[in-house]
Amino acid sequence: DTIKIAYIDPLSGPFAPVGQNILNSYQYIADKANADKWAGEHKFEVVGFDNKGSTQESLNVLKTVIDKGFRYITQGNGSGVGLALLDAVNKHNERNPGKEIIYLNHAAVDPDMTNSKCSYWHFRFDSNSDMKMEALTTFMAADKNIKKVYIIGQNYSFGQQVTRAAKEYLARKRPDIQIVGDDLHPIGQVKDFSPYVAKIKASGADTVITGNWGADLALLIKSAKDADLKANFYTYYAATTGVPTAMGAAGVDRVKYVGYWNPNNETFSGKDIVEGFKNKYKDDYYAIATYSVIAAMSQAVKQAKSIEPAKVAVALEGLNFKSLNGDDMMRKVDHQIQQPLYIATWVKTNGKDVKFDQENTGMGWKTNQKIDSFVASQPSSCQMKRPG
Amino acid sequence: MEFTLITLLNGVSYGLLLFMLSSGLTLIFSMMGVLNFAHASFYMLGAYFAYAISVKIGFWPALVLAPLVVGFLGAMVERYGLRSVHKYGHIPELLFTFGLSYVIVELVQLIWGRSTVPYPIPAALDGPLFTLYTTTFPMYRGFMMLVALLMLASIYLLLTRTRIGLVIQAALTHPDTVEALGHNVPRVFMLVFGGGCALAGLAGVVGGNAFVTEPGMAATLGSIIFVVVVVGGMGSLAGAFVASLLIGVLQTFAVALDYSFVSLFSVFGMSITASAPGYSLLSLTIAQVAPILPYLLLVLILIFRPRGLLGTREG
Amino acid sequence: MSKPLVFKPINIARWLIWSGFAILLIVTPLIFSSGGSLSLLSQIGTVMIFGLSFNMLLGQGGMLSFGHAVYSGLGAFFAIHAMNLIAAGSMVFPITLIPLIGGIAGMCFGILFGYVTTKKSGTTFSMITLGMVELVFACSLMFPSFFGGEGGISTNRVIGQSFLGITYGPQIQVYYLIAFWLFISTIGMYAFTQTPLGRMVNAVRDNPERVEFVGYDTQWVRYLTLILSAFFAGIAGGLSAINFEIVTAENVSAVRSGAVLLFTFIGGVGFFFGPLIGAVIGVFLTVMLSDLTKAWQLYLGVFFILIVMYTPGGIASIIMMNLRVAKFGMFKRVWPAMWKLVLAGAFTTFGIIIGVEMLYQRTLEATQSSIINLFGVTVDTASHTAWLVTLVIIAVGIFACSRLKGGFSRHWGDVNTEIEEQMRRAQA
Amino acid sequence: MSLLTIKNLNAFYGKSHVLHGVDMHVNPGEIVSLLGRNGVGRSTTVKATMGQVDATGSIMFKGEEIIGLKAFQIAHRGLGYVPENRDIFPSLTVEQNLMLGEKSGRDKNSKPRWSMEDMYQMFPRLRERRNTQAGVMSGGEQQMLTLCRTLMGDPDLIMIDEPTEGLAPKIVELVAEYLKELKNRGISVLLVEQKLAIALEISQRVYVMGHGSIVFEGSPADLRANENIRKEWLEV
Amino acid sequence: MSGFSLELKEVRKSFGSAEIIRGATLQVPKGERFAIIGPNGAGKSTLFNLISGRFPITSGDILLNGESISGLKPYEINRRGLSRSFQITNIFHRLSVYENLRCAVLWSLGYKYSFWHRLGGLKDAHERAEAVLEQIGLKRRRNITAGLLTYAEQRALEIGITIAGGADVILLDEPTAGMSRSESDAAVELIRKVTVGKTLLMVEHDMSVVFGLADKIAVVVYGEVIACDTPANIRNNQKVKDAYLGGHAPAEVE
Ligand SMILES: Nc1ncnc2c1ncn2[C@@H]1O[C@H](COP(=O)(O)OP(=O)(O)OP(=O)(O)O)[C@@H](O)[C@H]1O
Ligand SMILES: Nc1ncnc2c1ncn2[C@@H]1O[C@H](COP(=O)(O)OP(=O)(O)OP(=O)(O)O)[C@@H](O)[C@H]1O
Ligand SMILES: CC(C)C[C@H](N)C(=O)O
Ligand SMILES: [Mg+2]
Ligand SMILES: [Mg+2]
Repeated sequence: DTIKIAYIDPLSGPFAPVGQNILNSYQYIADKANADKWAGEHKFEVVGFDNKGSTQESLNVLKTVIDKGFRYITQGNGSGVGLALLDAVNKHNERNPGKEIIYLNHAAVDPDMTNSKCSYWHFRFDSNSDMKMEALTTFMAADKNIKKVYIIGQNYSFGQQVTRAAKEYLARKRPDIQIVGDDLHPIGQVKDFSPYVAKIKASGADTVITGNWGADLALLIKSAKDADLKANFYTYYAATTGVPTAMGAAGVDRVKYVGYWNPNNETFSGKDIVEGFKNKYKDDYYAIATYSVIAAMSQAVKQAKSIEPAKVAVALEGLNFKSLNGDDMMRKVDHQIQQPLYIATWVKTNGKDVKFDQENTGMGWKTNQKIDSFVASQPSSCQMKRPG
Repeated sequence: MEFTLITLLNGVSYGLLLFMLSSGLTLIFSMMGVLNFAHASFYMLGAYFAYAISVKIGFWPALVLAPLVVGFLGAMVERYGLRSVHKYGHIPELLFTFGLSYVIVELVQLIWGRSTVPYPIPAALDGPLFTLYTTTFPMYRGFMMLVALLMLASIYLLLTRTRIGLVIQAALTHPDTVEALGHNVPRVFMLVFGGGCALAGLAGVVGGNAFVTEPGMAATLGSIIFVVVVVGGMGSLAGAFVASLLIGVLQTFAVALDYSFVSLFSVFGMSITASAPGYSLLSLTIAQVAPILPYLLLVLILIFRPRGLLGTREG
Repeated sequence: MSKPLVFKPINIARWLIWSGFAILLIVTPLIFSSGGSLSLLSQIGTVMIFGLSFNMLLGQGGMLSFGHAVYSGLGAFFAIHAMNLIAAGSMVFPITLIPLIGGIAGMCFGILFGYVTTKKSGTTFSMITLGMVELVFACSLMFPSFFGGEGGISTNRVIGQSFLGITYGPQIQVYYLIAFWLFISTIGMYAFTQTPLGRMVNAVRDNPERVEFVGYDTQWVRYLTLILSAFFAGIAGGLSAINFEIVTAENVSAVRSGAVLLFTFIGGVGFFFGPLIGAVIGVFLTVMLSDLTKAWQLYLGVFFILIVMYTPGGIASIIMMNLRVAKFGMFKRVWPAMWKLVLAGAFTTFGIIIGVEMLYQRTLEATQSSIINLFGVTVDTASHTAWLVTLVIIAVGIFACSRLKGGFSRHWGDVNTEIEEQMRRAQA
Repeated sequence: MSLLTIKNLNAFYGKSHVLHGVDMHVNPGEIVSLLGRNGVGRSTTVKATMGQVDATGSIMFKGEEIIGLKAFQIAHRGLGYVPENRDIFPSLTVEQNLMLGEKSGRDKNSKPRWSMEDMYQMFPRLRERRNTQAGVMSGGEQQMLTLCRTLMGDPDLIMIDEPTEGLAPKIVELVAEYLKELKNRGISVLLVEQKLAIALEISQRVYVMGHGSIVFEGSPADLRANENIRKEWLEV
Repeated sequence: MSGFSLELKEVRKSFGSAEIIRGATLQVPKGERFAIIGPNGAGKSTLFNLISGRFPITSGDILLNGESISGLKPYEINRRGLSRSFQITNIFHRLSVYENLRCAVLWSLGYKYSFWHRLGGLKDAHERAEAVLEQIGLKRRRNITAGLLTYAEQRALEIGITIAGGADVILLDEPTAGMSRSESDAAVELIRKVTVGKTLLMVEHDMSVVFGLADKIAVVVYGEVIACDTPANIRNNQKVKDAYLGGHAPAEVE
């Protein structure tokens, strides 16, 4: 049978580049899975639906795809949308027993989704922002040069979570570090970050932590370069589409990211996918959550011997599977993936440990540290209502 | 001190970019009465053309060619689109440009894709212009300011030294009569619209690499330039200039100020706790309300001075 | 002889139209009964109310508002907070009447904001409304407890006891709730056009200065109209809160305000029922089309531009023109030329759509594959023949159109001249 | 040879046929009046000549066919037009209005017959209000302004539509004087007038129009003598 | 209380630095028909604008039925029983002729801003509008959009809107401008008919209309009322002749 997954993310508007890249990634992996029979005789089909970046539109799309017979949806670009979908999926499943759908979350990382708002029908294949912050601060704690930190983020659920976690965790791990300022700016609207940079500079910060992504990150880093801000950037999303190009040489040695993968990892695992993807789409493969989703789903349907969501959900809970970053596990209590995390720095490619460049800039990510699953693991407050 | 000066400079240079955009809009709006909703789209076209040209033959030719191409496109839009809508009045004209903005974004994505294009600052202008205390002021920002000022001067000369402005204003209300007096009104309209678009294109050439050239760049700047035009006074170029600087500086400073009513009260020795009524309102910092300031200014201006800062006529 | 307007206690035609409307509302979901079309219909219903209320301002009062979503959006927020209060047990109120809460909230904000905006008219009015909507929208991020920040406020409409089996869980029940309110609101807004205030706002649209000299304060006329319009907008907002079970800041955005402007204009501002047509087309274009094709924005933009350029009266005016021709029994005369032109037009559109889809496949999806499935035919966008065929189709279509256009417009012109002549004679 | 010759002119507003074959001509240096009741199509004739109304037929000006040309092209050939509803440009000042009367791209060397100064001499009132916005001027002042504005374009034939409407009797006389003065300076005048007395006093020939075509042509004296025509086409 | 319907006391009005009305004083007794004549730009229309509240006065006072109306808004003045027409036609061009008139009567019949009455059910408004329609001779054009009327018909409608509300002080600004002889004769008849028992103030350049209608003529020159007298006296007033009438006799040559 065909497992039809509806990909509900922005395919038009300002966030389309990221949305399109991840859709391509999904389809590339699905093709691969189908060719290599990951799920036995079952096939995957990932169909893109444009939610125009809007919460309300996502709910419309959800209704449409349900109507079209999709039983699996996946979404990730924007925790705001994610929370709304989560809610809608819950309601749908409650009102339509026997016709349940599953929400495969590939990137919406607001911790609430696996804590206070956790749901049986939601599985997150990205580490949540607290986990990433845990990893990041662990890495930072070792760096004695860090004295003054400035936090800047987009003003929405994810950005707010990053700010909160950064303050909390740094206070715990390095009470001597001073938080010299924090800012939340409107998402996707700021064109000129120089005032923020001036502020950061005036604060005397040597380190900046930011959850910004897309143009918001690119512009921030560019402004920092223009004003000759000599601070290091610890980011979440410097590897996503568009940022490397905008960042260029300006970010070398100064920008780091925390994420679930780096193409320049110790064994270059996923090498063939990166190359094959680049050949096919002239673009970089970085969203390995797509790989994790398809791999986990393949294993789950085989285990469940059915593609029926109600059964697959049971199989997915607590599932151990292999992804490009190693051995991963879908934790049963909150449906939050447990996986290793990477911290990497933006440097010139050198053909040795930094083979793959990004967006043809001649620069790529050098792995600083791989952090094991358990380090970043977080307790969950989830009280999951399971059907039946 | 360093902070204040740098922020002021940043504000002024941002304001001048706004002016480059709004001057074209003002020109079109005041002369033809058309609220060109697609204006920011022409700005985007300017950036993309500049990118395409600079990849082939370099930045300096692009600086000249891209605005010309955009201006030509604008003139064509006027000739084959707006002109036939003109007779129905201003609302359909406005809506026409509104629809156009949709189409332009799509076409841009069709040609250049949905992601950011690498449109770099030319090497000759890359680098610091001067250093103020410890902060460097980029040369390119200086260049932007220079272009904006040159533009202001040349528009001013064009409008005061020629009769074109009069013809257009008159043609706004009585096109037939102006034509009967021997003026080729349609051509003048076409030139004005093309010219206005070319100005937006020029802003795109210098703004596109200062910031980012991507399909969303039009949408983000779209509404702020309307604020500028209205606050300055519809049809007043000087007004647009003042308003651009005002809004540029206002926005730049606002994001930098973390003061709220709570901090104000604490100056007077009163401390307000989170449990106080209206705390969420009182604790909003100026930086947090920064996004609404331009619009607040717009609404206040329209209520108390509907003509705008330097405008001469209402509506 | 002119026939003087006499007061007929029962106007048969009007009764027929209203009952027809009611029956249509009842029957439609029985025909389009799938879940997707039901939610589409529900959405259309709310947009219809919203559009009609917007047209109270634009069509009847000449007030071009860029910020009408403020009223529907704030109405929606109040409605959803009310629902959450009900769910929490701190309030008792039937869900059926929730739209009323939205309406009243919309009206209150109409009273508040309208006082400022309606002080001015014309472009100044438009600009203040633009500023107002941006202001409210920007505020939405500053007051997350009310607006719910980026993610909005969500609710569950299935609350309280079920009444006669109505829980509003199933979409069909929500549809009928919307249909009910649509019917009531339409009657209400139509009735408004037939009241002294409704007529005076027409007068204000035409010539505000003169209105002042027949005893009316134009500002009050505009203000009161805006308040009423905001009330209906709020009802639409309340309904959308029930329908989507979520309200986000987008509901109070300029984008939403712009959308209702587009839809209403496409439908036709000059006619009371224009927004109804506009809602159907608008929802179809933005919701359905984006599922079918990547190029939906291009189609939307181009379609809209064509409407603005060639039929600024909107779809309603096309319908009315044809009806008039039919009424005078001259449809037969235009029909032969018309169907040919329509056919040629459809053919050209067909060609252009193929071209556009192929182009999109080639540039944006090039990495996927060059194969595309169009109208059930597989086309390879990399092959020259495919492009050649497409271009030939377009060229033939355009050629045919330009050949047929002359004949059609001649017939059309003749017929309309004759009709006007007949009407003039009837007058004289 | 006549300066302006109109043959078989048919004109339309959209689809409504207003002029049904108008034939008339104006000779150099002559004042010709076009009379008729309200709504017979006198203004339409003038507008059609100026290219502002769709028309068929033939209009020869200085021996050249001008039908189908654009209004500004016609104006450049030396035809001036003063519209009946005083289309002054309300937001511009009086002086700017006059400036717009001058044609763009006119030959710099040839000296125009009229200067702004002449205009101010003719109507001192305009000088007094030269920097006022034209839109707030009194009805009569606006009428003076439109006339002067067209003269600034230095036409060889000027078509004036109801120049005396709303003017005080004294000014009406003045206008009549100036029309004669125009003629003395070699400019031909086609006058559309409601006030019969004036028209008959200053013009050399008159046309009477009825239902979209010319029903009478002759000298003022002929018209005075022809009671039937006057009864049927001019009075009620 | 004075017996005057309308009284101007030393009214002045400046636009910027230009003083247009320089101390105009005028008293119009109840029920009389006044004509105002004067050269172009003398300030006649401006005077109307001041009286009807379109512009605020700079100094002086205007009394309507003995009460000061200076500083009031046009609609407030209208509600006190003063109605005016415009020199440049000012009608509701997208409404039908009938609707134009109905709009004009609504306030005076007390419907105000009602949105709870059904227009179709307002018998009195209907009858008033129909009556005025009859008076101004546009019955046959009842359902035509006003913008499509001919110029003369629009002028008639302009008068119709002015009188429809039943105001007892009526200001007409060049009601016959642009009309032919016969039409203006008809207009004079109409005005005479509808202003019976009312106070009329009218600006006109057409001397036959002025002398045919007016009980008294006020002459305005340079923003001042230089004379106000019966037609016969005005005709022979040298000052008026110099300033306004010129060589021509008041009645047209025809
Ligand atoms: N824009 C228009 N659209 C349709 N019909 C028009 C238009 N302008 C004029 N008409 C009609 O054309 C006819 C002739 O109008 P025209 O203005 O030429 O008359 P006229 O002789 O100048 O009369 P008047 O004394 O009113 O100026 C009239 O019946 C009028 O109603
Ligand atoms: N708003 C204004 N601003 C400046 N000047 C004005 C304004 N309104 C009128 N005027 C001036 O006041 C003078 C009187 O104008 P008004 O319209 O009252 O004249 P009038 O007596 O009605 O003349 P006519 O008989 O020509 O209509 C004119 O010179 C005019 O330019
Ligand atoms: C795609 C990601 C950048 C989205 C972001 N992590 C969020 O949760 O909102
Ligand atoms: Mg005429
Ligand atoms: Mg006047």
